[in-house]
Amino acid sequence: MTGAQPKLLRHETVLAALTMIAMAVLASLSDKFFTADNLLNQGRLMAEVGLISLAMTFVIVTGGIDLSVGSILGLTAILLGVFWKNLGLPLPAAIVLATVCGTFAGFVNGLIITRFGVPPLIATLATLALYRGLAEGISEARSVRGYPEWFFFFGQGEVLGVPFQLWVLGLATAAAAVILGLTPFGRATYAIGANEVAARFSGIRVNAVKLWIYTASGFCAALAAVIFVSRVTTTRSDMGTGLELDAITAVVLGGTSIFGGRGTIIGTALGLVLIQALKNGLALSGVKGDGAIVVIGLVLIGAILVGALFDRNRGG
Amino acid sequence: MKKLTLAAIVSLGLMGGSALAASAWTGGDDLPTNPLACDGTPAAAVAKPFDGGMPTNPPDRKGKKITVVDVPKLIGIGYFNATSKGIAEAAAELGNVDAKTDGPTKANIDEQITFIDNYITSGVDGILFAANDPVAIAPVLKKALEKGINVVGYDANSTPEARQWFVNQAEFNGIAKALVDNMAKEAGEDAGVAIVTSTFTTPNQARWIAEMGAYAAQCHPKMKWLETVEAQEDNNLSFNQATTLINKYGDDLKGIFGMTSVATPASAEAVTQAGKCGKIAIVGLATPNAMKPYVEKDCVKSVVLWNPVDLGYAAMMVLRAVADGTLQPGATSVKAGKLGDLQVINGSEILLGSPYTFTRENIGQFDF
Amino acid sequence: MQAEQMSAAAASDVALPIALAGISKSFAGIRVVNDVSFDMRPGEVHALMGENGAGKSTLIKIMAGLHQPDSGEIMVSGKAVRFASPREAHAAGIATVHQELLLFPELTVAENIFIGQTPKTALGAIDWTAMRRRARQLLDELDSGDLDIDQKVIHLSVGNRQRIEIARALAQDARVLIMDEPTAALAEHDVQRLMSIVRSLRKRGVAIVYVSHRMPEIFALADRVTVLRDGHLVGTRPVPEVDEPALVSMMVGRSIDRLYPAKQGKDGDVMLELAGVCHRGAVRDISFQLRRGEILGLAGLVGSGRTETALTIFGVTPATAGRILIDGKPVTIASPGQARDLGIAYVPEDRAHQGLIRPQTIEDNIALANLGRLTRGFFVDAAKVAAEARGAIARFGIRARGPGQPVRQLSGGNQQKVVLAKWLATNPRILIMDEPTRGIDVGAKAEIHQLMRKLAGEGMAILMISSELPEVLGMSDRVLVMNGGRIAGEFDKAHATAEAVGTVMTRSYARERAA
Amino acid sequence: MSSAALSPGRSNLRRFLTGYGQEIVVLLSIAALFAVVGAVSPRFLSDTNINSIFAGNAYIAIAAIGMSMIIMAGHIDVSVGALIGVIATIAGTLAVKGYPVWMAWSVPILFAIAVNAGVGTLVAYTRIPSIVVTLGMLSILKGGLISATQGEWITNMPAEFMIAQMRPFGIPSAVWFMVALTFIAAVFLRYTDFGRAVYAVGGNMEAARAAGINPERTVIGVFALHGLFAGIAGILFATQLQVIQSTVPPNLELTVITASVIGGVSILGGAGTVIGSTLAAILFACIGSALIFLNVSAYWLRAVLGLMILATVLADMARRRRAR
Repeated sequence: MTGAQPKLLRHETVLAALTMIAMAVLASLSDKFFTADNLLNQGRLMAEVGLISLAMTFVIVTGGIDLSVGSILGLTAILLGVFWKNLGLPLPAAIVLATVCGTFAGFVNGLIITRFGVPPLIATLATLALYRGLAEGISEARSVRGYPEWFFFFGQGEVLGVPFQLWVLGLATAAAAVILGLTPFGRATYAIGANEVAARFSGIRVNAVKLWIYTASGFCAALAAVIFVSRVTTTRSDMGTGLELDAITAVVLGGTSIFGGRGTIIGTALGLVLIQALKNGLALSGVKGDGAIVVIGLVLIGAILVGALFDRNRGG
Repeated sequence: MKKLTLAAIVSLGLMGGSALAASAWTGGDDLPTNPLACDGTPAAAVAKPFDGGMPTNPPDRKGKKITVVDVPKLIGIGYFNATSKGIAEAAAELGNVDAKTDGPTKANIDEQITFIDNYITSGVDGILFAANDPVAIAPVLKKALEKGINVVGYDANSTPEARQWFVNQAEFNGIAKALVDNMAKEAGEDAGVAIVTSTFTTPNQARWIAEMGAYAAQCHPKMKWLETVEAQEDNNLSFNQATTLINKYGDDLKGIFGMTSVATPASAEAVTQAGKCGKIAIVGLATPNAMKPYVEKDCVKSVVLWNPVDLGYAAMMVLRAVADGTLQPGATSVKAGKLGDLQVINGSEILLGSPYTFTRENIGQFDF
Repeated sequence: MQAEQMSAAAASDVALPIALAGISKSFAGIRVVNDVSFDMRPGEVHALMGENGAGKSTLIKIMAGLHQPDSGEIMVSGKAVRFASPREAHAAGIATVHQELLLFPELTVAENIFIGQTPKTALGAIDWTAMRRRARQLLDELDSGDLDIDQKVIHLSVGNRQRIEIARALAQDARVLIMDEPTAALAEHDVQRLMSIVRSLRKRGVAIVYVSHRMPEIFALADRVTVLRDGHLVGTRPVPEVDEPALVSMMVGRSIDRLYPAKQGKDGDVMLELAGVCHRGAVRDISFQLRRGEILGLAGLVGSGRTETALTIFGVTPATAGRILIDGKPVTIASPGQARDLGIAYVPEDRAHQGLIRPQTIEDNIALANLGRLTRGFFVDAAKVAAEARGAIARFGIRARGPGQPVRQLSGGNQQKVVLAKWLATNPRILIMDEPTRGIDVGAKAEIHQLMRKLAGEGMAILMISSELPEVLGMSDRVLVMNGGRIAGEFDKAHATAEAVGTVMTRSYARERAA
Repeated sequence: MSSAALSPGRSNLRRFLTGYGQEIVVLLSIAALFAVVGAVSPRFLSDTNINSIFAGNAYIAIAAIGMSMIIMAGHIDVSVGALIGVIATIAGTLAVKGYPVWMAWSVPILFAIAVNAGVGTLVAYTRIPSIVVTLGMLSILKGGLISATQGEWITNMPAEFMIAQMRPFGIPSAVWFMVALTFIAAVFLRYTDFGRAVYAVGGNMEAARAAGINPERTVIGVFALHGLFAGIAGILFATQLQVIQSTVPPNLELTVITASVIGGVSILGGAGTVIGSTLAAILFACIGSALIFLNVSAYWLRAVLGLMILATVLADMARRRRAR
């Protein structure tokens, strides 16, 4: 990897510079932006998308995509509520069981993709509808509320002055970066994305790796669901709608190639931070939400364009 | 082809199975209902102590210029355009308020929370909101109160302790009574009726539907509830759903309730295009501008709604009163500019008035 | 050095279908083609030879209009031209049969032949009836009446695809046909068929640029031969005036004396044994033994079950019946990972697709099959990976900037060495090599042959699959011939002659095709 | 490679079945749906209901035609829903402001063509994956639309503007458009060089270049054409009802992409037909309507829909596996 690394990191360098510039501009536009309070709070808000983006990076590096994560989040949230309220399970058991179910939903995605050979885009397009439908059907549109106070710690609590979920996100990011960058599993992930057949012929257990990754994607979505429910103190079947596009945007902005084989967790983290900073900073500077959406669209195209031009100038 | 046939059989079987499990009455929530009396005698008002929240150490804002942000459920629909207009109107009238509206482009609890959070950080003096979910929005509103920000809700409430006051456009049971009474009048006591709503998770709509069921059971027991369909806040989907209902039930369908300002005009359009004007009654909540063509063609006889411009106006006035300290817990009424005195109910709610019924005669006078 | 050639070209300029004079071309500052002159006479087969990287590909791409020369002149029928695009080259009557067979898998045979120049009706719409009729006609002329013109190309074999490319060139009324290594991916039978097609084209007056590494074909087909080395023209000679050693030394700049190294040492114990192994219909009841230190050749036509047998041993398509024994002990092999852990290595036939992750670096590729060994704790040990790659570069003589160079930038021979290095790093005891020297120039080919012999001498058991009969006969200690998914014959070194092996390979060809 | 596939003497029927497998599957599903639902509830088969199923969803089918071409060419467009919203708003605004009706129809279509040609240029020449460009475009169009309109509804459009509500020969004009455009697109793709170039570029870009096709121009052309179809879809969408919402129709892009894919367009490019995508759009519309007719609990509606999509996909996969 040593040889390829400078090349892989080139996009990340551009992105880091861009993020820095954006931060500086936003800080100059609003004195409320660059305060510890605000930044920590933004960390709290981006934890759910962040967790999902981490797993999404793996998925996209293998050349796949997972559109069902938002629906898995919704399904897990609903199950958490139903297990606790309707089945009367103790809350910790309900949390664990719901997380297991969400993880299983990801596992099913993986099975459809590896066993039946359905292209990931189509498989998860179908489960996007299916899982959301299950959430709606199981909940019958009823919200579950009234969770005990201790449960809110996951979404609203702080440890050493830093929001709890930011610790989770930080640890998960570090773990994901290490797994993707430094372990045999990470190597296998890149190899599958760059050339699946050659990876299989090299003794990589391609289907097993993919199954793990889609399962992990389900797990991350489930984890995000628990944090989300704890943060907003209620469960609804429409939770997490559209989250998949946010996560994909962050990953792609982070330089991961949508064709697979290329991408880093650092890039994804930078992509996440840049998007969140833009949303927040622009709002604080008095730009309305719809304006911020336009800016994010322009930044996405612009950043990838700049990265592509850099690549072109280097390679003959 | 074998597997295909199998897949087809499985899916159809599944559809059949779900069909058996279907219940006719859907869409309401499971909270207790409180139907009004059939003849409209107001229920005895139960005096309730103030149950709203209070900001922590708010600065003295009396008479000073304040910045206010209005975060509705979503932006880009006629209804919240109208409330936003009312807020701007009130702000202009007061002269010492700097108000703007900003919010998510879809009715999404998470995005709404993020918007409010950002405005807390940017340091506004007051927040007006219409909640996508009463519970989900509570933590961030409490945070606003802790930062000394005045918080007033309108249209869709949060849990009481998370805001100071809530401007209630009309009580759920009042709306339900108006809708069901109008339907019974137009379509007949034993009419078969269907409902087009946004989603089953939208709290206000779910509440109204529950109250309508309860009220009809009590006062119009012969009314047949055929079906409730979801149509998001989407014009074309609402139209398609309403059309399907018309085709499905044929002459058994005598009336359609539109539960949102999107569903009602789309349902009216469906009835018009199906050539069923006068055969199928449309009763629902809607803004007058969207309904004018149908009311003028006499396809729709009555549209129920409070005046959303007034609702926004009142919310702004209440917020100013709270900031100035003129509205204190325990008050029984509040002065709201051109609307006069508004009554305090349920401890910390301010009632805009009874719902308004637009008809062919008066609809021309409204423009929102 | 080619003065007389040049003057001859100048004299009959007008008649020449294409003549290149003093062509140079650089990429990113590196001169790939340097002052090369080259011409074609009508109805001749002109072989273009040179090691990989000698500039052959660039030269033919210039003729085909895919690249524009930096300097020099292209004359078509005596007129100076400049091709801005392949379309203009087509219009000038120059067609190419590409090595990578540029076809559209989801389109039909007929459409693949005519795409870009479809027959039109009076209304300007594509005339499918005429197109299918003419496609039928063209294929019949190519003695390929067995091809279904409405078949999607995705279902066709390499040999059939190539005939479609040739038909496409004919459809363009090409007067110059460039064939880039047309036999590299063909089985022996298809090679014969191709050569007869080339001869018939020559009779029709088509000038054929024939790029190939295979000496027998050159001597059987070509009228003249041009050799390039390092972007320079070494010379153009009439074929009757040169012999194989002369051509080889023109290409590599030195002489290579022994193409096939002799066996060293003796065979040892049985290492791999197959007993009645089957995989669906492709591999039927295969039984054989492979000994330590032995190179066992597996001959047969493409589709005869050779590669399929290798894939079954390697666990890509696990056996559906029969037993596989290693060191006499029965084993189950359900995945390539298991095969690797049992000491089996497989160098696949399709390097770009199955052998390498081309965008990744040399060290990444080598590490991929050895991740279990190259770790410290849970992590990949970057130092070990780099050391491993450096060792391989030195040991196999891989010409590269360093372990961090992406393999797609390497030449075919060096890429093949990376694949070999990857698998030898797993310390295999059984090495399966599928077309080990396909598309590799003479120099690298000899190096790989030497290496195979050396590995066998060290006690490795090697199973070699090859479509090149000389290679099979030259390298193998024993030859198995496959036909229709079965082993149809076995020859020891002494009895393995081209005639004997060839007969068994093609014996029941008609039956196989019907299957 | 099945033996039958190689034998030159195989029947035309078999060739037809393998060539149009997915289209036939979808068609059979529609037929099965009509048979079953019609048996349960005869009103489902009434001409008014069939008319409304087709008319109400024609714009999705038309957008799916363009999307199919994009996917065949090896690309994708996730911004089509937003584009349709923008087109509808521009058209409605022009109509209300009193511009002639032909302008209110054509200007937004030209706008859509221009926008998509721009996207196509970016995709073709910078080699940025189309999903990235259109993901960005989605944000820009969506945010831009709301900024410009603030969600103000458009009402009181002149009657002659409402093209989707016209009923030549008793059949809604949207249905005419759907049928005609599908037919034209199918003929165009089959009988013109550009149409074949779309398949060629999607199937093998380098081969296309070598065959004298200009892949960049083809990609730009396909995007522009997609803009044309999206534009027409947008006009029908705008004129279906008396109100234009001036927002982005939710999830429209997913519906359109799903229709293309279920209709047999290979997500890998190079294969598929527009007839398939139109049939798939009709199938979805039928399912949506049938679920109401079958009294499927509205809560479970989406789950059933998801399951049916999954069943179709798995059946297709099984069919392809057998064909191999």
